[in-house]
Amino acid sequence: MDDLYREIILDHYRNPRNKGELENPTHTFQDDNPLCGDRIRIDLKVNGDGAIDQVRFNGEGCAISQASASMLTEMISGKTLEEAKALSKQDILDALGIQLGPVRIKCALLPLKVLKGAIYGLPATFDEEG
Amino acid sequence: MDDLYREIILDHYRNPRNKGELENPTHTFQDDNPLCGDRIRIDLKVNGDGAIDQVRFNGEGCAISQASASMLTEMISGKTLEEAKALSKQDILDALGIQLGPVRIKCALLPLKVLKGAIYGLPATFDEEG
Amino acid sequence: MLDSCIIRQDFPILHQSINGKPLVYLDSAASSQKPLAVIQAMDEYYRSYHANVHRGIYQLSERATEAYEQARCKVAQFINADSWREIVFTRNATEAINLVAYAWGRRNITAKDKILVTEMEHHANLVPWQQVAAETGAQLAYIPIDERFCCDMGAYDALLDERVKLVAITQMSNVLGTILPVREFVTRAHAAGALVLLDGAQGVPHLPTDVQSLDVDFLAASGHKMLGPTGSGFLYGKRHLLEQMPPFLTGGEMIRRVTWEGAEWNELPHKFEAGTPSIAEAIGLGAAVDYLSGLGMENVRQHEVELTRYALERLSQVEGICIYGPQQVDMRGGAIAFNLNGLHAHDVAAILDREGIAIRAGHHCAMPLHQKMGVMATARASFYVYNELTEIDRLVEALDTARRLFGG
Amino acid sequence: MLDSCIIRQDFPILHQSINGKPLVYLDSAASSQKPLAVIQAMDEYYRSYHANVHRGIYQLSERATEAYEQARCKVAQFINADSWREIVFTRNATEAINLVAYAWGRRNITAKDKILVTEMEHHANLVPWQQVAAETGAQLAYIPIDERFCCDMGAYDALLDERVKLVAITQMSNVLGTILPVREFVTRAHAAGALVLLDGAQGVPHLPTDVQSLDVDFLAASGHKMLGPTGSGFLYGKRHLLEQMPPFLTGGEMIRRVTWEGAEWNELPHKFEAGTPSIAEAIGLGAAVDYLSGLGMENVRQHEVELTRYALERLSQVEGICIYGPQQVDMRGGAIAFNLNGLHAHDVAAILDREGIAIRAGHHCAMPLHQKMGVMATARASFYVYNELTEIDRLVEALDTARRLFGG
Ligand SMILES: Cc1ncc(COP(=O)(O)O)c(C=O)c1O
Ligand SMILES: Cc1ncc(COP(=O)(O)O)c(C=O)c1O
Repeated sequence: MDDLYREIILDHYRNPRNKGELENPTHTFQDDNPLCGDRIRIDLKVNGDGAIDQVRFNGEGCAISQASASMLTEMISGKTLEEAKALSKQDILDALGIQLGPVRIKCALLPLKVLKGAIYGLPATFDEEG
Repeated sequence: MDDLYREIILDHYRNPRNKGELENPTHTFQDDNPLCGDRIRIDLKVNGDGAIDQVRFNGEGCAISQASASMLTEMISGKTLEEAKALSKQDILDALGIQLGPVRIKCALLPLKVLKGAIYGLPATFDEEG
Repeated sequence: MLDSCIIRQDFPILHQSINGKPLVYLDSAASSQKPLAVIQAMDEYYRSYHANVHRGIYQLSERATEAYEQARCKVAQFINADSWREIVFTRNATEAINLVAYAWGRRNITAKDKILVTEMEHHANLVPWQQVAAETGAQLAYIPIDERFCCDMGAYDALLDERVKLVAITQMSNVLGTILPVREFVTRAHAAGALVLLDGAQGVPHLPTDVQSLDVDFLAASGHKMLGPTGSGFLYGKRHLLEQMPPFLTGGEMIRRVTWEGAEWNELPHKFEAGTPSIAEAIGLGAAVDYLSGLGMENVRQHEVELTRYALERLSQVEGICIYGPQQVDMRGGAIAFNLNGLHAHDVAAILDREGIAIRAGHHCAMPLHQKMGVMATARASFYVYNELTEIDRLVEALDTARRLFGG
Repeated sequence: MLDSCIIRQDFPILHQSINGKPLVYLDSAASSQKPLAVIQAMDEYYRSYHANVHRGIYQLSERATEAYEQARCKVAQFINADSWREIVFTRNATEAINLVAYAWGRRNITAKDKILVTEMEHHANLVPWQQVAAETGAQLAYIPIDERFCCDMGAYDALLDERVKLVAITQMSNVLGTILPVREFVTRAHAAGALVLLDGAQGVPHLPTDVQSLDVDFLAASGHKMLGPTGSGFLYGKRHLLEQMPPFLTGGEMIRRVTWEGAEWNELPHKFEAGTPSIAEAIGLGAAVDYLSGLGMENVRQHEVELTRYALERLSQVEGICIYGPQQVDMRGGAIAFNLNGLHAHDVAAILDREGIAIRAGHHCAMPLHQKMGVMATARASFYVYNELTEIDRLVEALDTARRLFGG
């Protein structure tokens, strides 16, 4: 019935992929969006070749943020860190495939922000100017 | 040509009555309206019967404030202090006989305010609520 | 109830469709819509007599000054202030509270003092006091709410000792809808020697409000939540308090005299209105107050009681709903916060938007309250004079749709 | 010159008569009139998409948020700010200056520091610094003006030692019309380690203004003097300065997170915008900026240069007139203060009003400057895009009438 909640988004929301935590992650980060209470944690295990062997996300929040996190873990599984670094906001929005207003876009991009935080060890800043 | 500057107002402005100062006034007061720089001083000499024997005003400012002061001195000459106390804002506006906007009304009423200050020894408060 | 058919004709914004469905606007607690009378009052001002106020000796400026000051008198009458001099125009309720926090709070509150607020305060009546407490060393204490979503008056008494300088409370919670027993709060506060600031952002638009009978010392309100324009709000303060306070913002208009060395302040309320004021906004607020007075605030309240009664009844039948706030309509206003089991409030709001229904979702600027309730966010529907019972039916249907979509 | 015939069609207020004479509005330095584009942008907002901004998950709110933030981008571009994050919406220039005085001044200025202002500052850029000086013990010093009504730059150099923390100057005097050499002020101030706050209330509406090339640290401006609505103004601040500053007003919107113990602030510029913002006002200001950009600020300036040149020429022939301000049009804007020998400025303004001509009379919120010039009040005519040469003829005629009335 609804573009915003396409079946694929509902599916990722209801059946999140790679949900949980890793025992000894090589990279981990967590952040939230206090405006709506979305919270995402991402753990990575990167092997000697710089490839992402394992990825898990955990968290709570709205369907958009949770589906976005679930989809993101699928996108980066087996990729190298360099490939993961190259992921852009637009890549995420394309994967979601929906139009989002200014509030919901923050939900959608929170997982990517957390991923970049895990990789760089710092919170990423998404300045909407860039 | 102009209600605001009726001939009588221009006359009082050009030829102010009772302008100057008294040597040993029994009552004196001075105040100003910093918004426009109008400044009025009034000196009274009140005799044993409580009547105003002599009155002088001094000051500078716009035609309205100066004419109002000049007319006021004529109104109170020879009157008793009690009669002077009884003068109201409306009495002054009636004497001027013109319609005044919110800014100019302060000019028109400054001399009365100073007179009351002289009589009571205190600045009068004209609360527009009253 | 009010005849919302007639009232709705005055609100052009309501006659539109969102996603092909007639708009149902249920977010008046965030900001109300504006009747034509308000929109036109401002339009006329700009088209025929805009000029800066107070110092102009020409007719446009005199007309503008008169309209601006008349609006102040209307507001004073609306809340039954003793004098128009007790009304200071501000941008919103937040600025009004900050004015008190800066010009009264930081001057009168010291490290040995206490400030009391309730657990249900909006950030606007919370963060400024946290800041005053942090800067002065005073203690900020919270009057707890009980399981009925009301203030625990026993706990209030226990907190209210002679160290308390200020009790800052909301007239009506923007989340729970709870109406506070303001007169009771004031009597006890005054007996303990404390002043009371009332956050009327939600109360003034929806309840008959009489500052003299409530005997509050300060009242803050938002014009834009009571049919007035954005950028309008006001502070009421008892005259002797406002007289004693130093100015807050300084500059033109608020002075009597300036020299190289310093300045003397203007009389009330101009002392607190620095610079060119929000003239069109005040005029618009005056028109809003006229509109509300025309309806009668008792009728406004009764209309919302009926809407709220019906909404609580209908909503309580929605599967998996949890409603936060008092059940009895006489203890509450028409802001109803809720969650649907397993659904995030954002998702609920987004689905409702698809159905043309505008509600709010989030923490509603009351994060500590949400923390206490153990949720990160709630959905909130809120009502005003233009809402009608059928809109509540639309809300309930759409919630069922949302439940089905996410449940399935 | 601009084609004022065409421009005037956009300003409905100008098509009226005062006392049977066509209105001549010569008080734009106090507040400008508004074009239809501005009036209609606000009207449309209220009629079709008013809602509170930033947190709404429904279409009205999303549209309102987008329009509000777009207006911010327009303002940023208009003054060539590096980023929209450097623009904080305020009620007026006065509030913008006070924001800096509270959130930067009171935190960074101490008893051993100095603040410099010019002798021609408006109270808005004077009284806040007197207050900071009084509260911190800092010294406030005045950069004198010379007999040409310009700043004495040698005296500025002499005052500018390493104790100076802030130089607060106007871009253009609202009394004298004098345009200050801002870039020169900034270079010297920065060399001495001081920041510069520019009061652009008169400059931004009338001169092309580029904050990056001027390199000012803060810029305050009034929306309502640049064709925008009342209740609109803004502060520009360099990003690193705004980042370092604590918030000013606190409450909703400006926080990231609130707990029982305290709060974290939102990112720029929201950190400085507490509570529901002036949404319609920002949208109106955005439309005003579009209008001015459409004309081209170079053309606006050129139009006013021509008006000013003609006005100075014509006025200087009026018997007994004294004009306060520079003679050369390239050193000044279109605010012309004057007195007629033996007439109080109030009387002049009142006579002119009878002729349908709106000018201002008084101290124009610059009492110390008037004291220095040895007068209590001046009359002031000021121009904007909708004024035309024939209106100056009307002004001159009416001044002759006034002279005759009082002279005779
Ligand atoms: C209870 C309460 N207090 C204060 C405010 C702040 O109002 P404003 O945003 O107009 O400053 C609000 C509105 O959100 C409110 O609901
Ligand atoms: C030079 C100058 N600075 C500041 C102001 C204050 O502007 P506002 O009244 O919009 O705060 C004015 C306007 O009167 C002005 O002319």
